[in-house]
Amino acid sequence: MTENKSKKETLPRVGFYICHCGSNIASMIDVLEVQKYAAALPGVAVSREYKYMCSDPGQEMIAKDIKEHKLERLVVAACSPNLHEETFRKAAAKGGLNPFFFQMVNIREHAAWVHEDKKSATEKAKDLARAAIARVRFHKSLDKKRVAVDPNVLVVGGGIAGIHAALTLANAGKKVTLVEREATIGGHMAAFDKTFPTLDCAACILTPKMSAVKSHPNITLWTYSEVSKVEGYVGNYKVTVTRKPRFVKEDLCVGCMECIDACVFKEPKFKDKFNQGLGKRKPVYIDFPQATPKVVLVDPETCIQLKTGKCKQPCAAACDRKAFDFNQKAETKELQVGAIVLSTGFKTYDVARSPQYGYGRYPGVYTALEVERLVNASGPTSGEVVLRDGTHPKAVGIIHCVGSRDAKTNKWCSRVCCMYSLKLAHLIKEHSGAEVYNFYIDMRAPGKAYEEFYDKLLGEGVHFIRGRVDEVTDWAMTPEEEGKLVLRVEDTLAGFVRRIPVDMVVLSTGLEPQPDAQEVRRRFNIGCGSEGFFQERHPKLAPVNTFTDGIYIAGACQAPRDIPDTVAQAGAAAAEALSLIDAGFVELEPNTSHIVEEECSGCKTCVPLCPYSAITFDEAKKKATINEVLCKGCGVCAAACPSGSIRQNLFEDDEIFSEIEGVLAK
Amino acid sequence: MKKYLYFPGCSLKGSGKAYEESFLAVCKALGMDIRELEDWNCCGATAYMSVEETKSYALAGRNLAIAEREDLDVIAPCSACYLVLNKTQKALKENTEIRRKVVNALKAGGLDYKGTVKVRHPLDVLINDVGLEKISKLIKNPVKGLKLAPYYGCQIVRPYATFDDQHDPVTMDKLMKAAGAECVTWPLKTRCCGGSLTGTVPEVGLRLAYIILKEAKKRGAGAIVTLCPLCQFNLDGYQGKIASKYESVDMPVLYFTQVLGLAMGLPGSELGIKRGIISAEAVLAGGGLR
Amino acid sequence: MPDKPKVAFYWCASCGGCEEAVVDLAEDILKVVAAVDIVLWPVAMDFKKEDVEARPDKSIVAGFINGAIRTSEQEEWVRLLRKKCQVIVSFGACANSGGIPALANQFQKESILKYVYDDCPSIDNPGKIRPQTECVDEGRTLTLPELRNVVRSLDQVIDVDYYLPGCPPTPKIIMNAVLALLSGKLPPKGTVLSPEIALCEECKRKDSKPADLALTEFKRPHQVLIDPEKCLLAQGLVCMGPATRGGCEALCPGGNMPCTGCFGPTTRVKDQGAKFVSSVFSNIAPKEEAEIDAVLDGIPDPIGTFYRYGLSKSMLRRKLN
Amino acid sequence: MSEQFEPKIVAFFCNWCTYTAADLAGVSRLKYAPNARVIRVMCSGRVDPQFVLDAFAKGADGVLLGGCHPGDCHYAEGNYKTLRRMRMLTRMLKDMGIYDGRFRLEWISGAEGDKVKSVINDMTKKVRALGPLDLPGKFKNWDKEIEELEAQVNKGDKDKEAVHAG
Repeated sequence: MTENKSKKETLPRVGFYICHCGSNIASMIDVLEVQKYAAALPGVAVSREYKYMCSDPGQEMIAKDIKEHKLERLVVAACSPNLHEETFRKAAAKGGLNPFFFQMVNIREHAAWVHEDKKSATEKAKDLARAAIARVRFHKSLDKKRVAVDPNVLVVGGGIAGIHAALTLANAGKKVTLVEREATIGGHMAAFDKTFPTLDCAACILTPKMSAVKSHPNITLWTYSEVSKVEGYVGNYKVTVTRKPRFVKEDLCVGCMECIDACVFKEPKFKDKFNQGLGKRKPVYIDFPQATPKVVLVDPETCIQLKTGKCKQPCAAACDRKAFDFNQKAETKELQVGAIVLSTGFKTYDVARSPQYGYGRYPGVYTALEVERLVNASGPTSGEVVLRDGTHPKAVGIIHCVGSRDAKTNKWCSRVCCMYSLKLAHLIKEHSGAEVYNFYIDMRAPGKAYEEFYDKLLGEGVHFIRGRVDEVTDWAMTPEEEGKLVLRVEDTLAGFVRRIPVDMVVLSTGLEPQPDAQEVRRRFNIGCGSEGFFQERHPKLAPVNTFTDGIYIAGACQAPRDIPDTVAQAGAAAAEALSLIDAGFVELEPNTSHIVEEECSGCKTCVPLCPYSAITFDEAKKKATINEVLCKGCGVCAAACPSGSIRQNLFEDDEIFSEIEGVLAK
Repeated sequence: MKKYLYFPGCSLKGSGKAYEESFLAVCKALGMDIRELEDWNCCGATAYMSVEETKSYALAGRNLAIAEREDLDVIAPCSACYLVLNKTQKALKENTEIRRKVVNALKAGGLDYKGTVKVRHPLDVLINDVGLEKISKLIKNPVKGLKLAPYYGCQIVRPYATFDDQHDPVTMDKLMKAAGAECVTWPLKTRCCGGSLTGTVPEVGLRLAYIILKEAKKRGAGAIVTLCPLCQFNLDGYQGKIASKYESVDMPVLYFTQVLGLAMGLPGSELGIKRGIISAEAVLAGGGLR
Repeated sequence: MPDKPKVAFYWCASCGGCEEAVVDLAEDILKVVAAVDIVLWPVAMDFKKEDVEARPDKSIVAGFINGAIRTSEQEEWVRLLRKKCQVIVSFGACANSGGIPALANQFQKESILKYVYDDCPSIDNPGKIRPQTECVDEGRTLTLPELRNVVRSLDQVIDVDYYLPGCPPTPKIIMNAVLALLSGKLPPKGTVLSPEIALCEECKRKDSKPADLALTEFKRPHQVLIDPEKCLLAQGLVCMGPATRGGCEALCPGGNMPCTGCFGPTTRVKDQGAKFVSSVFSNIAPKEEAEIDAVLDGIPDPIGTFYRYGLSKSMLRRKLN
Repeated sequence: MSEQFEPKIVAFFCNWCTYTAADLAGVSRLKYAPNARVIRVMCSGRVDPQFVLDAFAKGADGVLLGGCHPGDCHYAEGNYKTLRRMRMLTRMLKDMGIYDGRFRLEWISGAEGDKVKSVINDMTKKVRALGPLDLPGKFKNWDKEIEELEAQVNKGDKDKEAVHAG
């Protein structure tokens, strides 16, 4: 009936621009042919090609044309809109055209780069151009909505990344809430003894930052807590945090630890997580002396009072500040923040997946993290390298790439193992004087002063054997091997199989995403890469941004990463958050939906479809309405409205129908 | 209770007779409904594969085809049979070309094969179908004081580790502990016993067998317990030669089914205890048995 | 006295209900008859084709044509009327969008003929004789119209000026149309002479519709005792109301029957069935494919349900083969 | 050279997962068939079944709809709405003679550039095997049956005009 009526009306004047992108596009698409083709399409007033449309001269050309040729619409065929849509909208605005009278055609990522036949790639480019030109006619003049940004920030994860990000933001005068799942901040770094390659003591450089967090007036520190819910949108997030009960009042405890001495368990009896189970703790405990906050907690799994309710509670008695509260319950808190920094860290590879290395079967086999505690002055052995059987190792073998660079387990290089293996080699030698053998595939020491550190160890007489260890066994073939752990390995430099007898084996485990990375990313509505680490918005140009505005990532939750890089990234994430906050407002894409009141029959179909409760039913008018600030522009309601009474800006039916016709019409 | 078909293969009818006797006796004692596969033929063993691939698959495939008519799981106690039948099963599933040829060959013999048969090992069935709980209940006569070195050999965990760990298998250990025995921990559970090399390149084969025996002894085992007729044959049968070439080890090599049978109170005579070349009498007596 | 404006009524593939609708104008029809000169109305008066052909072109003010177009004869007639009439009004669902006859677009012509003349249990046709478009009998050539393979809406054959929706159109909207014509106050060409708002707007059950239907099953009217007050969709019945143009004042829901969509979609919607599917099924309860399918099974004949009156004007027009 | 049929596939990709995956495929220089024409929507939930029908009616041989994996929708649940609608649409298409393979719904996350490649290649191959759908052509053919008569009538008019002229 009224179909395609608009076609017969006089068409708005379209300017079409196609980009060579150097040779990126031009090498696979006949740019001139497309430019000529577009020139002949109805409504096209100007059609040009240019080497780099995104360059200043390119944008200038557009702005100039808009004025001179009275262009009413703009189409640019170049790269992905995810990259340069904003650029060309600005160019349009410069020329005095509403930026939304613009449509971008992706002929680089979606054509030039993925096809091998120039002819068909060019045809595709024509089709896409034709569709955009057909569609842009229906575009309307739109404005971006501005919404204020809440200046407060949430940092999730209190490892070195979270600590650094929180301090950076707090020092800039922002109110920061730092949420940490464990009872103390510090993360993995707090468990380390020294840090490579400088060998400065981890505690010495970390603890000042930890206490700075605790004492900073702008930082609220919530440990033993987890984010359970995130609502809202960039600049205006509502976050729900669950605080697990410590059974000790945080504000009253001063960390004197007299309760620990008083506990009915005279001796520490339970595996102590912080020391990787090498040490023992009591039901009432504190992870380590510098734990922050320095507040004890009670473990409900092992505390007699909490398990049976029948305990004399000497701990509580010993506390003159009456900090104990065995009835403490988990509490939920709500926060309003404008930006969120995720620095949830990593998990080390589970060595049970590599049974050939005998972990759990041979007491002499350790994971790298265990050894970190073993060589640590404040560790269970006070830094003395003592094996589980009480003996001191004379020879130690360090196996690199356990759970890294391996088709059977994890394909990726964990990036830190070579360096921390060198560090451990040095420390073990230093602490025990043992012979140390490193079994590596390739030695990767690409950081500042890293290669030099490797040299230094070569000088120290640490042995390096290039080859992936096949198995660790206690089967002795020779008298020398008796009572030893034997590492069987092909020495790929010497070209034969060797058996190296040692007393201690260290498995340099790789880094993996946190086991709950998937739930976490869903909670924060961001993506994960195929290996399970958080997905950055762009691998090179937006490494700490995510696809959800206002949510940034830092540290090893994004990929395996060492301390210097992690801290640098945390700074970057903080800076991104600051630039968002200090702008004071965000401009929201105007691709929201709206209901044409006089067309709405009030059938309510759309109301339950909106995940953001942006659609409400006006009982007085008996019609539905959309709150365009809450609307995030998915368009589900527009697709569902049975009487076609909902329009989504930039994705109106006419626009999409004409785009469909456009790609197909020949 | 589930029904099974039993594929003996040549060994259990010959050198591994004791394995068959003890295996069937144990099944009987456990009340398992198990029946020998009718008209079965040689599995082709591991050697044939490398000579005549397709034919070897057809040879083994015939057994699968016969089994499929009954639609029951097949238990293959011999490691070689177990491996070959599984390999064939896999090849027929994944390689359409081979399946076409083999099925044609079978058709010529009035048979067909869809690929539904499951080939299983006694350990798998005892642990996962019967269950340790039930077995423990039937242990009338635990073999206290018997210290065993459980030896699995290469074929049931390589290349397919379907029911146990490839590097450190434990199912047999569990059964032996249930039987009241003590198990030494040792790293050679799946190391090569010498296989056919004992016959072809004795200097190598004997050495490999010797390594196993010696290590078991060193770890204080009174006997090796195994599940593979060839391993049993190598380790038990060549001890004389080994004694003359290296040293006398004098280590009885039993089948796990024998130990299980004894623990369940079955008479040694039904379990072929006496068939071993190195007599187990002494150790078993030490274990307070018979 | 100047002669009264001439009007013509014609019917194509239709049930006669639209003719009834005209009669249903009751005493109003007298006004109409008084105001106009009816020059063609096969159901009521005896005019022949020659009579119409004899009239000068455009001499008839308005032609009201109901029924879908599926034979050559209907095409001849409507083309003729197009010539003789100033204004052609597509009258009723069948003319507008094919209506019930258009459900035949789910079948090939041959399969229909085969059933009707060979297979139908009530047929006695041993010679398997089929009607011929032309046969010679005693030297005289007899002809029959050709049955087309595609059932068409009126506007798929001739140019149409206005549309009166409904199966049949209600007296009220007919009267409004006639008065508009007589008064000469005509809306733009192509207008559908009925409100542009969906039926829910005028449905008495509207307020009883919950926002979130989250349906777990669909029922058919004969399977349930229908609550006379409550929204029919909320009762798990397929009510096309939300995707159907209003104007009938929700007659069917008023009569305790779900809307089946005879007024067609609003002008903003191109394909009534697809749009209805988009709306109702977005919101059914299950998330797993199997569970979703179980709910969909409650609708054994989707095409017949969602395109009951509109298959000719659906985007796909007919079953491919 | 032999002219093999090149199907036209219209692909509706959601901005956050599948469109991004297609960008990733590009950045990774994966090579795939040039038959798909991508139309970007913010969420697969924006895709109205009318769009799919229209694409076929306007000449598409296949229609591909790409969204985030269930549970991963950038808009929480949009893809479930898509799934439900499209399950029904698929049934309707079948009833109208457009069979499986011509319309396809795929979940492709932003990290699955390789899946964009494999899906488009696979669909191109399968639709090529199905042959052209060409609804526009079919519509023309269907209407041939009424053209003859139309021509006669028009001719009739011409004759008259001639007479008047004479």
